[in-house]
Amino acid sequence: MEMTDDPQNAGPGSAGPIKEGQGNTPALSPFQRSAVPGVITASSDQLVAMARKSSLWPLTFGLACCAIEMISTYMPHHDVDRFGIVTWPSPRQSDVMIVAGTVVKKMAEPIKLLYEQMPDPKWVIAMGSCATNGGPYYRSYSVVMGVDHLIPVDIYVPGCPPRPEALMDAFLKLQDKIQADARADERKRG
Amino acid sequence: MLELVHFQVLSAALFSIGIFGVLARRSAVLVLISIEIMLNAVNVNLVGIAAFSDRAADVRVFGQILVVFIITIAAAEIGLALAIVLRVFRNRGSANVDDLNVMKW
Amino acid sequence: MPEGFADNWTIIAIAGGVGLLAIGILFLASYLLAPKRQSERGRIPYECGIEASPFSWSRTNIRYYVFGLAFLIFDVEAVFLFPWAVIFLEAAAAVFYEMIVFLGILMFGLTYAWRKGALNWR
Amino acid sequence: MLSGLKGLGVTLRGALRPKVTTEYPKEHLPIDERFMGFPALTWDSNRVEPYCTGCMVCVRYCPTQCMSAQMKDNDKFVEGDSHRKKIIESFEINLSRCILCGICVDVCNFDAIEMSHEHERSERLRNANRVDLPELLEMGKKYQAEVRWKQSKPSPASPNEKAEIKAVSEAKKASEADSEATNKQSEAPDSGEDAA
Amino acid sequence: MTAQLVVFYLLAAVTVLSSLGVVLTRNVVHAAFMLLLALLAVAGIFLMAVAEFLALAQILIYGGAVTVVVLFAIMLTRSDDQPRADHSQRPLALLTAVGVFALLVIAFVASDVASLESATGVGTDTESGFEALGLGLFTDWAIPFEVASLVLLVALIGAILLARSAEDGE
Amino acid sequence: MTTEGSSNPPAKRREPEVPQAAVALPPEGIALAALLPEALADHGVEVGAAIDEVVCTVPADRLIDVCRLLKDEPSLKFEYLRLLTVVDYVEQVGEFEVVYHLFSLANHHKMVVKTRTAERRPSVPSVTSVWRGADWYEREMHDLFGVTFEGHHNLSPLVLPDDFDGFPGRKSYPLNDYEEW
Amino acid sequence: MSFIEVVFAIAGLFGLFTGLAVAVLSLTWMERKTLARIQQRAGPSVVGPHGLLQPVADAMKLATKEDMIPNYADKLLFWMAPIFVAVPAFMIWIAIPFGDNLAVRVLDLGLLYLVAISGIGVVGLLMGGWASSSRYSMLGGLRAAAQLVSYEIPIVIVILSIAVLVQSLSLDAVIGGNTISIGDDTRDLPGQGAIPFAFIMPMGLLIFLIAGLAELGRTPFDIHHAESEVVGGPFVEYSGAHWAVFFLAEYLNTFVISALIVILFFGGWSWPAPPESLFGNDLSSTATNLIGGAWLMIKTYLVAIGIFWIRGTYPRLRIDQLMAFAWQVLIPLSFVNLVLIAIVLFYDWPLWVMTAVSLPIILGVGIAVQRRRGARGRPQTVRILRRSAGEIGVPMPPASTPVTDQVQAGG
Amino acid sequence: MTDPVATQIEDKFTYQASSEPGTVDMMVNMGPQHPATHGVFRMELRVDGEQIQDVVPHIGYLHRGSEKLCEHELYSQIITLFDRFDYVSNFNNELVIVSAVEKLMGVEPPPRAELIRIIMCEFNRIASHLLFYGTFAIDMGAITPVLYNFRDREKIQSLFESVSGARMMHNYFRVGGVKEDVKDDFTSRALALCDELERGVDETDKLLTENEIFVERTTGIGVISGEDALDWGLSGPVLRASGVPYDVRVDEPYSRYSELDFGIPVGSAGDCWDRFYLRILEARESLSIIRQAMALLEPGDTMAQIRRIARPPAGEVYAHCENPRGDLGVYIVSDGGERPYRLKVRPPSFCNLQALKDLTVGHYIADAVVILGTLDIVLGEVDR
Ligand code: SF4
Ligand code: SF4
Ligand code: SF4
Repeated sequence: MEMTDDPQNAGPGSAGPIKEGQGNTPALSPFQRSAVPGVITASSDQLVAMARKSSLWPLTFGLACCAIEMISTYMPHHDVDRFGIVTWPSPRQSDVMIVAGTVVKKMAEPIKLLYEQMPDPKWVIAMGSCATNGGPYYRSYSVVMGVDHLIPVDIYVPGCPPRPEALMDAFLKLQDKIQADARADERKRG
Repeated sequence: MLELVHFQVLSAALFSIGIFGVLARRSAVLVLISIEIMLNAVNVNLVGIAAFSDRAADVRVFGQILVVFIITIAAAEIGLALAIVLRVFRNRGSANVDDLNVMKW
Repeated sequence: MPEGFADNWTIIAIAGGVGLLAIGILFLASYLLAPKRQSERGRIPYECGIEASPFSWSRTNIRYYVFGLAFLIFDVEAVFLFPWAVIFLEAAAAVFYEMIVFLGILMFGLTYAWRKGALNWR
Repeated sequence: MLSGLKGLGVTLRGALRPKVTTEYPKEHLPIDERFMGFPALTWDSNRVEPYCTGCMVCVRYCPTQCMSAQMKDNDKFVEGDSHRKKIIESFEINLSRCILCGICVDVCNFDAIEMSHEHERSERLRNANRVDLPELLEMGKKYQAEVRWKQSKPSPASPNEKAEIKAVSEAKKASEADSEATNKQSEAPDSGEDAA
Repeated sequence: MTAQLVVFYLLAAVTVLSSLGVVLTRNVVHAAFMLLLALLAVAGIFLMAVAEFLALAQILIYGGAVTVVVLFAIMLTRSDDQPRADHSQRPLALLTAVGVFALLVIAFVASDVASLESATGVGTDTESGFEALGLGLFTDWAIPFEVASLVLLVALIGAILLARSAEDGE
Repeated sequence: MTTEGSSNPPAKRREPEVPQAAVALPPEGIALAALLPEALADHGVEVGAAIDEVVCTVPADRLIDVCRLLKDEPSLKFEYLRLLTVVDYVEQVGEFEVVYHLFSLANHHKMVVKTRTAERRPSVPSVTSVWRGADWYEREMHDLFGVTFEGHHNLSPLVLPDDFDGFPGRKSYPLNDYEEW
Repeated sequence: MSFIEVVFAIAGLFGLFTGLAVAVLSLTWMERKTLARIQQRAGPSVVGPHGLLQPVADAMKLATKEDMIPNYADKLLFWMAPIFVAVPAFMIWIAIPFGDNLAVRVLDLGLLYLVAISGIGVVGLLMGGWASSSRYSMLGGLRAAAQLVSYEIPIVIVILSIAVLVQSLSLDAVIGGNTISIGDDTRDLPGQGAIPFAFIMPMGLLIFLIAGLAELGRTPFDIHHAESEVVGGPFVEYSGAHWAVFFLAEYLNTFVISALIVILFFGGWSWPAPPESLFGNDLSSTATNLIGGAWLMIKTYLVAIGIFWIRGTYPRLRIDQLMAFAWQVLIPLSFVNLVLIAIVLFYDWPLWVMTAVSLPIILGVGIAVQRRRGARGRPQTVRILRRSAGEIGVPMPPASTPVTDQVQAGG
Repeated sequence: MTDPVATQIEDKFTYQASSEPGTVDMMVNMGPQHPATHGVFRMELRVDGEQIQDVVPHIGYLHRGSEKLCEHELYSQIITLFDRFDYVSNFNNELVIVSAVEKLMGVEPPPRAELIRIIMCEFNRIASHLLFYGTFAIDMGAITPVLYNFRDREKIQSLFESVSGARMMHNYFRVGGVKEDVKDDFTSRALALCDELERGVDETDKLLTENEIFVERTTGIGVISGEDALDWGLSGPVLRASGVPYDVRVDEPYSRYSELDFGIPVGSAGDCWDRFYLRILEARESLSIIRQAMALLEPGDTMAQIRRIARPPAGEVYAHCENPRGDLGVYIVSDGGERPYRLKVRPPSFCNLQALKDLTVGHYIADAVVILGTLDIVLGEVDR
């Protein structure tokens, strides 16, 4: 299994300097890439970001124990449908991948593939300590120490498993991030 | 102004395309599709004649009635013919007209 | 050409065109606004996370065909039924019985198919 | 067909019942006081220092090895304000590794670590949930205030207090009239653990 | 050129091109879809001849049913010899086709049928026209109509038998 | 342990002062322990006990016969294979021990069958022909310990990735180092 | 048609398209809210007041989402398939009457038009399924084709029954009634103002409802995009705008089927007639049309909610059961319906005969179906063995008696 | 498609010629990410049209190597790993490991602790079954039951939280007892919850069990005979649905189950409907167990007097309990140290899953999903 060369996660003791700006950001659309930047997109970007963040469709995908709490999050008591979050079974229609559970080496390739099969813009939430850094299986021979070795992660939710509220909190933070990214993009373009 | 000859030429074109398909294609399914095109050429012709004939109205409608029957026959034909093709295919593992020459499946 | 005929069909044609156009506009908007950075790997057909081999044909089951064909037959029958439905009261009584016979024959076909088990998937 | 209609009845009845959803960001499902959120270090408001002595027992028993701690000599002990000879110098827990098992709380002999109610700590960075001593203490203080935390058994007296008690008892011997007041004084440090 | 003619040419072009597509494409499934297109365009041609009912019947039967049946058949007979979809006798076929075309055109142009005028005829556009068709169909053509039902019956039964035996392996 | 000690890993493994778990066979177990030596007389079987289980150790080459007998003999009738596992005693005695936990619903008794195989090229006969349920257990053990089960129809990797190297169940396979936290 | 007229037509049709798109958005919102209600949860509520902007956000997101074409896909067909599904779904609306004489076009052959146009969508699904070059979409496409094709027949036959009843293929006649002359006398055929066809042809309504659900691919007939089996069927590979168009078509069809149920069986805009006492009976035709249109919409939405409700309740059928149901129950039944109504009209029996005959048939078929398919549940093959009764396990110790008492007490 | 290389690959991987001339079967891959595989299970189906000709299950997508990890953990730490095996019924898992260690050490937990354990385990069994009903309904296309069931499950979880402090990974059972006594209001809460759950189960029963479509979809699907089931080593509801009345709670009563009177639902058809309905009845029986246990609950200690760090004597032990999914066992070889020498779990789902091929071949694709649903696997325990 290959690991990405993300400097932050490289090798043991990667408690190195924390780098900003990781995670997923949507690729620029032709408008944004065009010769006269910002003409059309100045505020439409923010609008689009608002639409995107209000309609985060996760991939139906659970790996391990955390998946149960993830399912709980969709269920009546918590009901993330309120935020417009509904799951779709195919990566082609989903925006967010919630890596809920332990990522083992055998599962690494499928996860990577599923991530790549998701159309842009896409985001990743690493739910639970396993997906963040191996959690209770940090010494296991078959566990990937955090899904960020495979795919870029936007939000890490600690906990084992995180309460549904924690996952909802993560969704809200992801929404913030989407909006903030759009704002930052705009500022960059001037 | 639209004239009957328009329909007729179109019909002729469709018919000859159909003939080409029947002769040139090997896949039985494609041959049947081509026959379908030929039947449609006939339909076009019939409809044209019906529309442009100067007979009484209730007679002219016969052309269209004929088309209804042709459509019926075409449907039955393609259904049955495809069933035969399938049957041949199951037995011989091929749907090529060339392979149909031996009639003892 | 009778009254309203051309209009009706022009509108219908325009409706088709408008439908196409509207969808085209959506596609265009998406083409312009949507990001494009799909990797080669990402375009592998979805197969639950397993790398799928190229696939475009499957030899389907013969049952599909049987149902398709039966549909075709009944569709053709419907073509006869439509004119019949609006005239049989006005026309001679024979027309009514003709259709009953016609339907009877086809129902016989359906029953036969049923008996033969062609209407069972298995 | 009839039993299928029964199902429609059940769903209809469901539709007529009140919804059970809690509107999350505004309200929160009630959290039980026993709920084990992330571990936090408690604050001894009496001695104005953490309870933790850095004995490393919890570090050793943590199943995920997500903690690290360092102890140092306690200046306050030298000054006589505290009974703790050693005190924690740095303490770090990687909350995103912690599995909330509560073993650290079980094994700590000093009530120094508690499972707080903290649980919504999503971060954008992988290591942003490595929390250090001050933050752990913050969490602990919050938790202590929330649940009116009580020490399980009273701390022993600090050198100064010992000295005081000694002085007082000597004074008691000298003047037996004021014994009640002195008793109160000596008990005070044991009871008042409530965080400010 | 009237608008009518323009539309006719347009439809005719679609018809001819997609029929050409049917016979020329290598991809059998594409051929089926081209067939669909051609037949829908033929429905349009019917409309030009004021045969509304036929146009709708054409859409009904070819738009839905025949295409589906053909597609099912194609998917059932995936032959591994895609590249060999065409005969070697293509030139011959082309020759025949062109010949037939020429012959037909000459015949049509030469015949006096072509000189008939005015497209005012009765179509099935109105209800009365449609009813005329119905009356004709069920009174004058009653016998063929019943025969048609027999044809359909035979097609159904034949196809079922063939398919059944094919499925049973024998 | 007070009985024959066959189920005990050899003494080499332990410090002598290590306390041993006490044997307390249930009534069915006692009956079974009485029955077994006779029933399996000609298979070179040692019968012992561990806590509440009757344990018998079988030479690997007689395993299939013994298992079949255990399953078919009406007074035994162990039709249910509860667990199949491998214990790595390589460091102690250079052998793997394969352990079968059996249960009989009909007679309501249970027992443990054990067999040994050498460290190098470990292999024991597969019992899939006796209990089909052994199928995945054996594949898993093959994955984790590299023990070959002769006669198993398909020993392809089950739980490990196809390209996994090594036998992680063995004691000699190291855990991941404490890398990062 | 003059140029100006064409321009107006285009503008108007664009308006219609937009209106329908809005209707679709509202329908998705309503579906989510209905399901949420059934499931005792809140449903979309954060984006906009009561989550009303949720569909808008979804639409915007989908439009700005990457639209990818998988490898090995047949690019052209893949690209075109949504159009083949969506355009017919839109074109159907040309013939739908929203009020008295208020349709985009009042077609004489309206019913035939509906049937003919709606048949094309099947090809789009099959096309999408085949072109995606994925096994799931292939399976889904084939399932879709087989299913839609089978359930199209009952729909056609029921529509024919309606045509027989009003002796016309025009949707206006369906609502307003029709007068025909037979030989010397004229005969008034029923319109729906007085009595909706639902009461004349309950069988037809039932068949149409069931077959309509199947045409939509909604639970319990959603096998072709069953998430737990084929993961979305023909749509597996579609993303972004293309997927949105499929989605649009699906809901357009839902809307159309609901509207058709209302128009064919519940009097469309005309029944129940707006209370004249409220408005007086000299309403302008605009006002009548407005009220009629509102009526139609309200009823359509109600039917749609019913469809969502069914979706919230039923599990889905398997393909063989689904096909068997179509061919062995619905199709024969629909022919019975057709012949019955024809006989009733031919012999000039009163229309209630139709109702009177239909109801027992429905009941009989229902019972027969139940009989065959394991009527009221199935024979209970599970029984409970008790240790206290010595049926299982080792015998209970005698000390258990007080516990048994408590069971009785505890219920 | 005309690409020769592609065709070649296609022929190599896609098709497997079946015996009939001219037919080609299609390989359909389900999982590891598939909504119906309940996690990361993967199966390859060879289908002819819709009919399954062959099934190749693939597991290991959640193989976390926990058994190996257990050999390196203290007994108290192992409990946390056991929580994560069958992550739907955590208490039941904890019970297995603690009872194994207790058996090894010869420790008797105090009676109150035992009853608390039983109550917790039975609640957890209900919670697990609720999850089963829901996901099973989803597999069949019914979307509402799962929400109703999770509504009730949430209440169970909140009860758990008030007892153990965690909704899922409790780490509450200890060798020799439980971590701490329940709170004062526990009895009233639990009893009230029982009533609610009863209603919830009834609701599911009404919604699904008698629905024609449901009956039609499940009757006669995935039938396995009792003998085959035993041969495959199935256990739990799957085994009992085939008519084998094997339940560890009565066959080898552990804890204080022998004092409680409860029924064991046993099926006879061995099909999916039986497996489903059996679990409905089982949930009801669990409620009765809980009520009985609540009645028996008397004040007292909840922890035996043993040292905090368990150090069992050398020896080996096999202990097992009836998990919602079947007979969950653990085999521990102790060398007298603080850590087990070898620890091996008998995972019920792992065994149940083996029979998948026998159950599915000849059915339709949709049935495979249903059958897999009734096996009610939890991958955490299948793969460990
Ligand atoms: S973080 Fe904890 S709960 Fe989540 S998957 Fe890992 S072990 Fe399970
Ligand atoms: S928290 Fe407790 S156990 Fe841990 S280092 Fe501090 S005093 Fe020691
Ligand atoms: S709760 Fe458990 S994992 Fe977390 S720090 Fe404490 S001992 Fe470690």
